[in-house]
Amino acid sequence: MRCSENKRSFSGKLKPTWCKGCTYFIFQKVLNGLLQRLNYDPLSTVFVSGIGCSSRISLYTSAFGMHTIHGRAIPVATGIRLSRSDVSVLVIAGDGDLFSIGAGHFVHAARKNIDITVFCLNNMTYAMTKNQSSPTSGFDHAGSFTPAGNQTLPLNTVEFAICCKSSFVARSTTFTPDHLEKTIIRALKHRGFSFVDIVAPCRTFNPEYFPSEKQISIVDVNETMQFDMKDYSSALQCASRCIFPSRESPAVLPVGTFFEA
Amino acid sequence: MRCSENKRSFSGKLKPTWCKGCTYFIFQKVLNGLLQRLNYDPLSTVFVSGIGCSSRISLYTSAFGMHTIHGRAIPVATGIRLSRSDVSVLVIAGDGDLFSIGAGHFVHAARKNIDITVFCLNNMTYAMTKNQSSPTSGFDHAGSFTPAGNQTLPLNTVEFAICCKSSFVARSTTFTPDHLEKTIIRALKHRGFSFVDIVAPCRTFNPEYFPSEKQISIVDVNETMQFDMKDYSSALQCASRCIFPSRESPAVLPVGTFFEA
Amino acid sequence: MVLLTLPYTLKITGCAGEGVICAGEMLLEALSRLGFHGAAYREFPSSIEGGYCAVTIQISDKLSYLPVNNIDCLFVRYIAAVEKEIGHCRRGAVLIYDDSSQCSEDELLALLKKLKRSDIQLIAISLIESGNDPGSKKFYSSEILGVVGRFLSIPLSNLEYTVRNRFQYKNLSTLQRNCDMVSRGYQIQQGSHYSKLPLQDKKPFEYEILDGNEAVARAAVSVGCGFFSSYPITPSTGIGNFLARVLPARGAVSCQAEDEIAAIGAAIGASFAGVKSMTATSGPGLSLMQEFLGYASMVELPLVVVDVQRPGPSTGSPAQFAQEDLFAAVFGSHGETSRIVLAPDSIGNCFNLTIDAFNCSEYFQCPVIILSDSVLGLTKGIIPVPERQDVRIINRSVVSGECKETYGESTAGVSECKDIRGELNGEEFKRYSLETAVAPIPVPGYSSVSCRITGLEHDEYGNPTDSAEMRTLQQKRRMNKLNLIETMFPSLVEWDYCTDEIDFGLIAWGITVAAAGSVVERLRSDGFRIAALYPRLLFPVCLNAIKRLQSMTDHIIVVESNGHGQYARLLKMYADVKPHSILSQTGSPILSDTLYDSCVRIVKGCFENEML
Amino acid sequence: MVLLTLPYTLKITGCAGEGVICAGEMLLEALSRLGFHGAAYREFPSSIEGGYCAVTIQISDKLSYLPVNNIDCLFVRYIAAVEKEIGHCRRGAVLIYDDSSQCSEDELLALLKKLKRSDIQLIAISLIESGNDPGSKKFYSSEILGVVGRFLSIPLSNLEYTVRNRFQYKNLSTLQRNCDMVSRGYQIQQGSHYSKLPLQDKKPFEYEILDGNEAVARAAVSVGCGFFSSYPITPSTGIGNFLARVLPARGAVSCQAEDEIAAIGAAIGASFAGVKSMTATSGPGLSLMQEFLGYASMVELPLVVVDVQRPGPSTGSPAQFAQEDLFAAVFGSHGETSRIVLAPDSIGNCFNLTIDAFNCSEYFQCPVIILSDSVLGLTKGIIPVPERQDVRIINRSVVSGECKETYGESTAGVSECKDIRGELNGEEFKRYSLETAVAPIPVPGYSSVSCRITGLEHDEYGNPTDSAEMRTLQQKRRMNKLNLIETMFPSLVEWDYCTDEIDFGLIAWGITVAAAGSVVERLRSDGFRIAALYPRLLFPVCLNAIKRLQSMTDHIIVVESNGHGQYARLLKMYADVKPHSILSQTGSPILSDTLYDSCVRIVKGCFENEML
Ligand SMILES: Cc1ncc(C[n+]2csc(CCOP(=O)(O)OP(=O)(O)O)c2C)c(N)n1
Ligand SMILES: Cc1ncc(C[n+]2csc(CCOP(=O)(O)OP(=O)(O)O)c2C)c(N)n1
Ligand code: SF4
Ligand code: SF4
Ligand SMILES: [Mg+2]
Ligand SMILES: [Mg+2]
Repeated sequence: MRCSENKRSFSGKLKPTWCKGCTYFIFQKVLNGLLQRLNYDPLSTVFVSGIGCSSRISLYTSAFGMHTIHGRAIPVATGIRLSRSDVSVLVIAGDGDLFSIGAGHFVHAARKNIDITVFCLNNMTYAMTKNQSSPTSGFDHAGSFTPAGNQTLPLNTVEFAICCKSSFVARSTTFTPDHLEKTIIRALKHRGFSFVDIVAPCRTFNPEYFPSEKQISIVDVNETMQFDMKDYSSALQCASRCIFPSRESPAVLPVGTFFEA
Repeated sequence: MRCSENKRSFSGKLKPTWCKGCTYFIFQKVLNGLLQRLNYDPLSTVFVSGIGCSSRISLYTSAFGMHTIHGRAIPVATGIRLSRSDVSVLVIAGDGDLFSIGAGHFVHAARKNIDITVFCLNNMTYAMTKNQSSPTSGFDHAGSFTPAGNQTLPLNTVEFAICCKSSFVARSTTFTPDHLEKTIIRALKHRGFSFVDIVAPCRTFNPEYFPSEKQISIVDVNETMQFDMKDYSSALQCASRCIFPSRESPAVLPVGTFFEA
Repeated sequence: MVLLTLPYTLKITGCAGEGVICAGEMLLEALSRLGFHGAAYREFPSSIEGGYCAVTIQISDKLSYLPVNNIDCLFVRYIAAVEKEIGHCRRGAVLIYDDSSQCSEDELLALLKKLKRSDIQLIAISLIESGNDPGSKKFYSSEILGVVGRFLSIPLSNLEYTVRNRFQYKNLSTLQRNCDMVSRGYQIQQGSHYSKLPLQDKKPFEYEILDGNEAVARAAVSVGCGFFSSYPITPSTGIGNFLARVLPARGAVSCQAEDEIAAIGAAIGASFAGVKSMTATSGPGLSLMQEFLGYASMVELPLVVVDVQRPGPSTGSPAQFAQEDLFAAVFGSHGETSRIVLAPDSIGNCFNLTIDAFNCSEYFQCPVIILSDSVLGLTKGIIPVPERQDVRIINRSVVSGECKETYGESTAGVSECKDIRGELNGEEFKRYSLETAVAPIPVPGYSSVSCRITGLEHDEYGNPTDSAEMRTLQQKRRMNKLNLIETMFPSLVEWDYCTDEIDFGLIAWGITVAAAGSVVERLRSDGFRIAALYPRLLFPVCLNAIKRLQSMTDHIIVVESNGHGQYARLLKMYADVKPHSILSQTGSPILSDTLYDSCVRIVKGCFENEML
Repeated sequence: MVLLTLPYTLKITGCAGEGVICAGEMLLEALSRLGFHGAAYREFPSSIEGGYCAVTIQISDKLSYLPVNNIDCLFVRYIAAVEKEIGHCRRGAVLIYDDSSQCSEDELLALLKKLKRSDIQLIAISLIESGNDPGSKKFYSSEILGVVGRFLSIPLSNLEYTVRNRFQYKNLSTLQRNCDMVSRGYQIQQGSHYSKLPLQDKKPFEYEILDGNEAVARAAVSVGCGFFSSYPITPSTGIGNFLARVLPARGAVSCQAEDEIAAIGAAIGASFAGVKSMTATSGPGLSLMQEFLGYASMVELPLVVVDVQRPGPSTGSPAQFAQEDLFAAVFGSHGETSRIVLAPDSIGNCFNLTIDAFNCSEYFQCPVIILSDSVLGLTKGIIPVPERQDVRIINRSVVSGECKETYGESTAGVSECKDIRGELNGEEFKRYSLETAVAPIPVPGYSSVSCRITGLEHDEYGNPTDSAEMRTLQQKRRMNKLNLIETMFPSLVEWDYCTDEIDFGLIAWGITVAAAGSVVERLRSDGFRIAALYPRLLFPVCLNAIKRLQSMTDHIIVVESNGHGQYARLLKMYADVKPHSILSQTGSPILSDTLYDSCVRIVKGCFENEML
């Protein structure tokens, strides 16, 4: 929902308890700035999250916020959306929250094309519980429950989201705030279930990504790959090749808009 | 697990409470016959199911059976498999059970490539609770909770299973017991997470499929389509085109093995 | 022609899929049109097809439905049904049997002789098949309706009207066949056994035929429920079936969720959005909802959860009856949550109690669990349904906004709007102010302040806190806010007084109240002085009422249908009562006779002890 | 050099991420090597970084860990910590502060003066940074260890050995820096304030340093748990961390599930496969597990579920302490389920009780819930860990097979195999025979008969049934089979007797037992006659013990850390006790002093009443 009056700030009064330098600050700044610029009304906007470091973001906004329970942000957001078509509903949660315990809900909200925007703050770990492998952790990731290395390939969230029939699917990263901003704008404008995977590594438990913005090469698929993002099958195929972190090319992070129905 | 001695029957002593002419009888007959012919040992085989008409099958076998709770057959089967590599674990459940309440578990067992065989008795409805739309119900399906017609496209289970990284994915139907048998054999032989979607319409709540074996044209994709079932991306693309029931060609039921890693 | 006395009980039996339940429900409709009260209690197997199936129609001139075993007239098609039911037939009962099916007169006579029931009056009739159901089974409903209707001397026109009503949405040939069959059934000769029901003067049009599930759903609509989400599960599915048809037409939403966790989650989301919301389930679903129930208590959002109980544990016996989920409803979530648990005690009360549930939930800002059961839920009754304007409706207190149109009055039911901008003076809004039991709720898109809510322990502003003192204060407020419920909602406790000095007190809840009521009458006519207490408010325990009963007697009997004596134990825990428990676990509601005998046994025991 | 008396309490404070907890745990290890008992109790904020963080080391010559507020020596880096903790420092306590950080001597003196605590002895030291942690924060653990170790006159070699042990898997430079830092800390001059601990003669090598979570995990390994699956949640995660390292090496399985429902589901699957299995969680996870817990009760499979409690409801206060999940553990599932709820009452008992839990579960074929808590779970203690051969192990009774090798003796723990083929005579096997409390369990791939299990109500063969009689019989058997538990497992009830005539009885459970124990001593020395009862078996209620206590006195006090008085209410429900409740909800275990005062108040009240 847009404000009638002056642009209003989305910064909340509560100070985040995130670690110094947590990449979530970057996302928060970009998102809040954008919502204000786009004239969203905090009094008609709801941030819905689950539980995790990432999910605390719903407590740090001046908008309405629901810090719910672990894995269940999407059903709650669905209820808000279905009962009130006049408020904006953003889901912001972690990779563990959305894709481990919450995977089933994701499938169905996407399938039903519920008109919400879902942001996954994907740090490829369960940060809040101190580093267990999440569904997006890399192969061989040593989480505390998998000390010998996680033996599962990471879930490719963009491919998965397309396959679940999300109507907008993109990936961006806190390493490139400009691209992130561009992507979020597109996602917000889209009507229907939109999903943005935001690679935002954890400074405390994924230190290998820092200070290595340069080591990782961020590739924008919309510039480098030939595919039709309006075409389901073309998009799916493109997304399925763009896994991160991939075993073959761990240093390449493919970002971009993969699908827009 | 194979028997050392004579082939043993898998027919249980309990009489099924299924409706007369229920397609599940066909599946049961094919499966039981096959297990016996392939020398499986009922004393080393576990049928695991959830709750639903379909899921009662685990009570009708002479093998070990776990009739568990709704939607949770896969986690239970995972526990059996991980703790005992020497018994055969078959999951047999309904479309509602596996893909509505159980969708999240499906995603993770497939992703982890747990070595179980999952059969979905897909009647495109919740039969046991008397006809609500399931994730595989056709668009416009009038379930009792969606009397004006379900407004969601059906989940394409084979595409979904491939995308979740199942290592064997096929579809067959009780309309063609021979093809069903062939497919089950392949699935049983496969090591890793294997999934077979078995289109088995409900006589009571989907009467439009009866007596219409002739009206539906069953197409074997392995004969009619050009694709490499060993290649993930080719398989995924093929599967994504083979939805059932599809809005465009409701009378075409595409069956076959879509993927085998 | 025999003039029958009320209540009169007629039972139609058959196999699942033959249409006996449909026949019974049509009979109820026809009776309603004649001004009778009554109910149609269904029995069915847990499988979809086959198995024993029956419907008991109780015809009455009073409102309440009473589980009975005194059958006045039994309709059978299979001899096995006679064996099963004969014990419940009163002396001189009428047995109408279909001699075209598996029942021959000789066999029947032999059986009755063996069972020493020569008192039974036999009526032979011959059904023909009336139409095919989708599974190509015999479908006898209209024909049976004709037979039974003729037996009771109900005008054929009424029966035909009923059949037309029932099959109005079927195709024409089905409709026609059913009309033919009802008159065919009507014309079958039944010898000289016709009877007649006493004339009624009830105004039939203030009443509707609803089962308890439909009554709950109907009430939700009346009270302004704007969002319903659920996942199908026997025996609660009827609530969803009803609301899926009715809500969308009113601009409200009915949503089939992917599971029970999503169902309650969506309802909580809608409630946060300012909309009255409800979900419905049965035992297994209640277990799955425990985490979110705790969340709703913690964030203090209104929410109504209906649990249509069936016997457990686990999948249990889905087609049978029990009152076993009280403990789970009260104590099921981890930690200590503030919630309200209510139980309707008649089909009609399913309506009123649901209104109360919404009102309590809106008023106290917490989840309310309605403990219905499979018998209340699935038994059709002729019940009074008040007009919306006669329904007392309480809406949550919300923070008002910038004078936009009041948001969705009819669905969200937002009232008592407080514009708190003036009061705030730039300070933050205290959603969880310690100075009041409950503060108004900000609503997105409507209120002048926003709020953030969390399942973490929080301070008055709703911000997470680690302070143990704040936690204690908030926990206390969340618990204590419910203290007023008994005074605020007097209709949640029902009394059947006697004198102030009584021999003993009887407590019953849920459908068990029906049997209790009739037993109380009987015991009083035996000369006992009894007061009966029928709490609909199960938790928090209605201490005022209990204390009052305690002041009248030391002998308190609690009757309920479970193995632990759950309500009796709640009373021990919270009210220092040491009740005598009468427990029943037969899969059906306790029968008056059984309850009567148990009461007498206990009372005699007490008196004997006191003599010593 | 001051000779210290035991128990001696030292508290190290700082910010999260600075390594204070690590310092405390290393100190404990060094002390253990010197033959001391003791524990290290951690306090930390719920966020990952920043916030107040502390570790309390209790040095003792006895086993039990006692939550204390009498700090003998406080180490601080920030002046805020002094304000927070000074009230807990006993008179004459030592305060070691880092004057290189935010604490200046002037400020400190001013503060102490303001607080009227001139009794405090000050020691100034200056830390330097010792190494960088991944988040590039200061990490002081080894340096602090050096300082505190020198203060207590622990040999430097011992401290160095400890540091080497702790950092053995880190890279060489980290290891070296830590070794440097411990000796640097050791060399900082502390004036003339050095002290010395009394010599110990405990054989150090029979003991291990484990926190309660690790003790539970360690016991699961000892008892032959072959399968563990869980989903991370504070404060239970340590159990999974431990077992993920230990189980695979033993050919057993540790599995991270996608959620708690899958975690318990997999454990049930493994149990069906004949393997002892366990899952662990905290409150929210327990709520999610309710449906499967009911299933396990219904199908009668052994299963151990650990709930490491934290304050609720909902997400509540994850970093704090409470005993609030008792009701959810006992009553949380829909229907009426047969389950066992146990609570360990010391870190050491976390080991033994887990053994008992597996044994009960195997013996009675039902789920056993262990109610641990965040303090037991996260406090490191020096505890005795018996060798496997000294552990009493009960394995489920199973149906034996065709004389294959006994299946997985060490992991599945299959014993007492019954070859029932002979007995059957071609009849079907009665998995749920009504003639015995529990029948042997067929195991796939092992037994000579198969079985099918269902959450539907079932007959003796395990086949679904609609018979109400069978349901009643099976429900009775499932409930009654637990009747013997108190007699069979006497170690589940702990007594502290006095004489047969007592003034009052005190009941405590869980970690609250520690404070209760010390209060009982104190009250006895005051002249009161007290018997104390410490049930580890919380449900079914240990009626024999309770009755015995009741026979000794009418005045029973129950102390626990929740708001409802959950155990006290259980006693009202099941044992007709009317106890006095002492409740504590401070976010930490109740302190001896507080408990002492409350007890005295109650006892005096009772006596005064009796005088009247
Ligand atoms: C039902 C339940 N299970 C487990 C937890 C514990 N828990 C809290 S956050 C979390 C994972 C968070 O991971 P993610 O969603 O990726 O967020 P991050 O902290 O990495 O931002 C878990 C398992 C919980 N709070 N509730
Ligand atoms: C937790 C829970 N929710 C709901 C139900 C009710 N229920 C039983 S079977 C079923 C759906 C069955 O559909 P499906 O899995 O497709 O099986 P089918 O009957 O069609 O073979 C449902 C919702 C239940 N038993 N448990
Ligand atoms: S632990 Fe990681 S994800 Fe959590 S706040 Fe710190 S840096 Fe951010
Ligand atoms: S209702 Fe349908 S699925 Fe169920 S038994 Fe009958 S025919 Fe089969
Ligand atoms: Mg994460
Ligand atoms: Mg189905």
